[in-house]
Amino acid sequence: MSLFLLFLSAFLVNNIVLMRFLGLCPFFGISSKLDTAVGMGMSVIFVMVLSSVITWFLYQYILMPLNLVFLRTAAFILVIASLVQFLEIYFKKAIPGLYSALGIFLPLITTNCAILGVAFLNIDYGHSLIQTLVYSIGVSLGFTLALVLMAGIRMRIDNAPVPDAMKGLPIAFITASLMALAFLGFQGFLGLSL
Amino acid sequence: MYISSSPHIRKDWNVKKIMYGVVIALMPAFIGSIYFFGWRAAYLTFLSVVTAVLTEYLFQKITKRKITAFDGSAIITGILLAFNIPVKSPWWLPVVGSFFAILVAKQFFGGLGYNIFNPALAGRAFVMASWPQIMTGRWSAPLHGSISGIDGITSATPLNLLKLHATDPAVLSRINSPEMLKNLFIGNVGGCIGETSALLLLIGAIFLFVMRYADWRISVGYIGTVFVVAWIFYLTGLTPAGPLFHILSGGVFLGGLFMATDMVTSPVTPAGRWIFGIAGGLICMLIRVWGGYPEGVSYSILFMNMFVPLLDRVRPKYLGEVKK
Amino acid sequence: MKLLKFKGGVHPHDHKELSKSSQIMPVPAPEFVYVPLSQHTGAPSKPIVEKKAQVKKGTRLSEPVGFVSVPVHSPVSGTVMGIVPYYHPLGKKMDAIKIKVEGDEIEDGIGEERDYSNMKKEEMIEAIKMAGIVGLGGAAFPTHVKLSPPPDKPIDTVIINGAECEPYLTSDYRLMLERPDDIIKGTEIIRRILNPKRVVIGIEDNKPDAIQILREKVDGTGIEVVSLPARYPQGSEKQLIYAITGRKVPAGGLPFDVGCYVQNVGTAIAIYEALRFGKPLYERVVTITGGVNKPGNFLVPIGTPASHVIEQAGGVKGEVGKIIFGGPMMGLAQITDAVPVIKGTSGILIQLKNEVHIEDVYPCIRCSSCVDVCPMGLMPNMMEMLINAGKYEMAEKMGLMFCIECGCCSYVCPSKRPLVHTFKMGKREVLKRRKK
Amino acid sequence: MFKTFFEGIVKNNPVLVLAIGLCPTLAVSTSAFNALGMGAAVIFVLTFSNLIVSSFRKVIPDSLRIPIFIIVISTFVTIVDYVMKAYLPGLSKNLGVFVPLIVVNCIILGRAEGFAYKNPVGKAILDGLGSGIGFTLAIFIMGTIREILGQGTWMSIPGGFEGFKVLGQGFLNYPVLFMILPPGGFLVIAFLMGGMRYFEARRSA
Repeated sequence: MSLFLLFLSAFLVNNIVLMRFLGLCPFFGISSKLDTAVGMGMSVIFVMVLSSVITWFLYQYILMPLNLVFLRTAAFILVIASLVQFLEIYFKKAIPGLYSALGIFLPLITTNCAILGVAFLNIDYGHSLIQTLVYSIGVSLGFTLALVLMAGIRMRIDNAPVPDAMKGLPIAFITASLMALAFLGFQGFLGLSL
Repeated sequence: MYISSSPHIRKDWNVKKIMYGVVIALMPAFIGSIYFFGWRAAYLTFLSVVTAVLTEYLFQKITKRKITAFDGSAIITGILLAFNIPVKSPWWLPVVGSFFAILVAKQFFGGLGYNIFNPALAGRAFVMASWPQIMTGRWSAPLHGSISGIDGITSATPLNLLKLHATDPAVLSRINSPEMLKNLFIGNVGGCIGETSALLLLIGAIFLFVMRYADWRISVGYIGTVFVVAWIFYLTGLTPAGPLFHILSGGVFLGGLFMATDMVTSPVTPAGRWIFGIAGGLICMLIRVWGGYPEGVSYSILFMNMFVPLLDRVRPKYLGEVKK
Repeated sequence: MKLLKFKGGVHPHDHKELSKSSQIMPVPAPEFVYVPLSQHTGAPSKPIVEKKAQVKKGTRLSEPVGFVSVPVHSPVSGTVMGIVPYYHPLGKKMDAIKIKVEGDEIEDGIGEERDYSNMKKEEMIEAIKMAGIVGLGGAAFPTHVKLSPPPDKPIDTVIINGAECEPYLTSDYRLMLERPDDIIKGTEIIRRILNPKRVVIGIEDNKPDAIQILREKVDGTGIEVVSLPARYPQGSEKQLIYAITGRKVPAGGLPFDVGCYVQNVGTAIAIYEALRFGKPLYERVVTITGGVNKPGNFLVPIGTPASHVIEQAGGVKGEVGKIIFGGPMMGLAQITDAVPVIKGTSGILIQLKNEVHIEDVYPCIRCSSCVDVCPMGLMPNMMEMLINAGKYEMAEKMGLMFCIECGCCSYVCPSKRPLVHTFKMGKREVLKRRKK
Repeated sequence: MFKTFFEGIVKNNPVLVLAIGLCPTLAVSTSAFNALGMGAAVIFVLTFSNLIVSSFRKVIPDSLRIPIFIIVISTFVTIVDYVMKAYLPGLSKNLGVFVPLIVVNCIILGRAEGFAYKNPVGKAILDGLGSGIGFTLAIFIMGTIREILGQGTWMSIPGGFEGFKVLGQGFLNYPVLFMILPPGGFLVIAFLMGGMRYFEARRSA
């Protein structure tokens, strides 16, 4: 049950984008088309789960024992950057189908602060390995949900007579605000809150 | 001589007729609210409507758009917002809520027809987030009844009773009693201004369905799901209240009949409408039973509003469509 | 056999009471007639008469160009004044043969009864082609083409279309009342050519007397008469086939893809007259209705300007708002009353100035009425949004090209959006891009 | 030379004009003090990473520049993180994960790559200061608006100063709680951006 709660908290109640403000750049940047939003979401799910697990091992079994905790910022970002590089090369050679679907999004993921943020949060919350796994799955699914919803909504906004000053990013922010407002309904869900 | 493309005859209705039709459909509940809660209910509704129309008018004036503030849609938003706040709210609450609803949730998106979220619900969620102590703590009894709908228990609305006092045997024994259900159906209980009377809301909604100003699928899907899920939860012991209590209490009728059916913010395909209604009802029950708030109607609809553009993408098959 | 209701459709007031009880009256020839060379779907025909040539009623004036084309014939006797660009119901000027009417002579042989019982299939089809016969329901598709389906697509069901679902129009109705025998004889000819298993005459149930008469007449012939629920666009080919046979014509396909053949009742009479009396199609029944003093049904020589026909119907009572060729749902508004009646003109509807609908256009409020009524199951609101945003490919994916332009969506739209208009333009744009 | 400095503050304001560095802007602008803290941290990292990158720009190999930038930046981020934890634990707790996340803040990598790597040290420092102050200004305005409306106070410090009571007692009873909730963050930045564009359009019209 507690793992389920953890998942629910990561997925809905504390949605990473709308409630925690992580990963905003792709949320606003890659949400103008539905198919790219889905592709980006899939890539984030993949990379986030993988990187969370790797950084967890790195922290627990290398940085902690060697007393190098102060290096975690540099170590994590380098691990994630090289992981993304590695995946890109690997997909290109081994799974070209997946590469053509996700490949273009991979380089963008390095700068997605949600990936690094979740790696940090797993350490800060003292998650076990299984909790790390569940949490990163929940967060990345929550990210994908928000991104896909935003992409759907933006298709309608793009064809609406939005006032000039609000066109583009401002109205996207307003949309995000109202989305976050709707997500507030899950506050206190099973005792979970911000 | 006029030249125009076919067809050359048009059905005898228009946007204004629909909008004012909805306003008329809300009147029984409005008159009921005055009977139940006194003139302050009318006063707050009036403030809300005036703010809504004025905000829309001024925005359109300033941005040099066509003035459509009097097409009735702003009036609906104003009424629905007022219907969703307690009668003891300070006067500025409906004003701020209405202003937010029209400006942020409607006009910024391009005005009527383009808003993604139901403006009244967005306005309500805004005041709920800002002043929860008013929205959930200031209930008053109807002039001719008690807050909870059960004589002798006057502490909270029926839904609060369920959330906070569900372990009290005195409450439990009477929560599904015919007396309770009768009061809920008629509306003689505490609650937001326009949500208490299922009967009066239903009268208005039947008018809407007959005139085809609202889609019955969403309402049946929404209220039906609340009923079925509440029944299952009741039988499995997750909630002490029966399905009738759940659909009649709180805002299920107001939300399911008038807010989920808002044309602009609901799907356009029959299948999409079923999904919209059913998923909304489910979320409402989840929030009621496990959520932090006693009521989940407005959040459930607001949440489903986000899915509408995606539901619209599920295109029905056209006649003779060939699979490729 | 249980009738299937097609999805969607609308039910506007039909106003058929204006003209339904008036017998078909012949219209005397006007001073000049203008016979357009293109009155059908397909290539325009090529003229074979010179200026100053003398012609009689029924004289062939042109020859078809290619397979999907039919000739036109003189509806009057007189002198050819030349080939001039003239108004055409489709909205732009097109080449027409102008004839000055003199006398009332008829081409030799027309009207004499002949025996066609021994004619071969191909001979009959050729005779129908040279008689200039096209579908008289409005689309004006050459009949001989429909009668020659590809050999791998045999026809097993012939449907004679007496639905007449357009409001106001009563020309088919009057034909069914006044000439039921000829309709059946024409149907028999079609049956001989196509050899189907089943022959059905479909009539909307708002014309019970027509149903009754035809039911009596078909007795013993094996032809069925089916009463269809009155609902626009019941008379549209795909909807009619679905209602009667339960088959769905594949999107982008034709009726013969599902073994069906649909023909209007008027066309059946024209086929019979062509084979029995050698009479080419040079006149047709037109309903003149709406804001005229004496609405009625008239037998009009092809090429007669609308103004002349309107005069026969007692003239306009008041100020003209719109002159519509066809019914109010799909008809075309004309820029002048000089436009001539052509083979596809089933009616002329006059709307007075105060009857014309000019209303404020609102933004789409997503009421979904258009989705509910679209008989093709399309999503007009989405297609309109996409076309207005210039996203033609996406609109095409939504099925834009399968829109039958029946007008149901525009009819019900509470925001009064010009949906059909937008779709027509969108289709044109898609075709233009395909060519590139 | 000072053009570089001011461009970063107003004309190319990283947050309000270029819309980068949004995550910390929205996340920690619940109060003016948090915003200032975050701003200071960013100014520090930005200026020093610009300084280092610019100083060594001639010896950094092109192909390895990004990893090297990241190491430089993360070094300064780690310093800020530890200093803050030691001396301002309350602020550090409020800013949470967003302090170490400065390392992926697009502003910093963007300035290192786009400016410091190509310009002399003096200019690079001014650029870092300018962009940093621009960021701080934006986040401080956000924090001010959200704190005043959402809480009724200004510059309150957790565990210390309880803030200026800007809007009086009547308002303090009913602050717009919405503003310090997540949706309020999105709303305020939308209004700031929209407002800037509105006045820009009116000024140039």
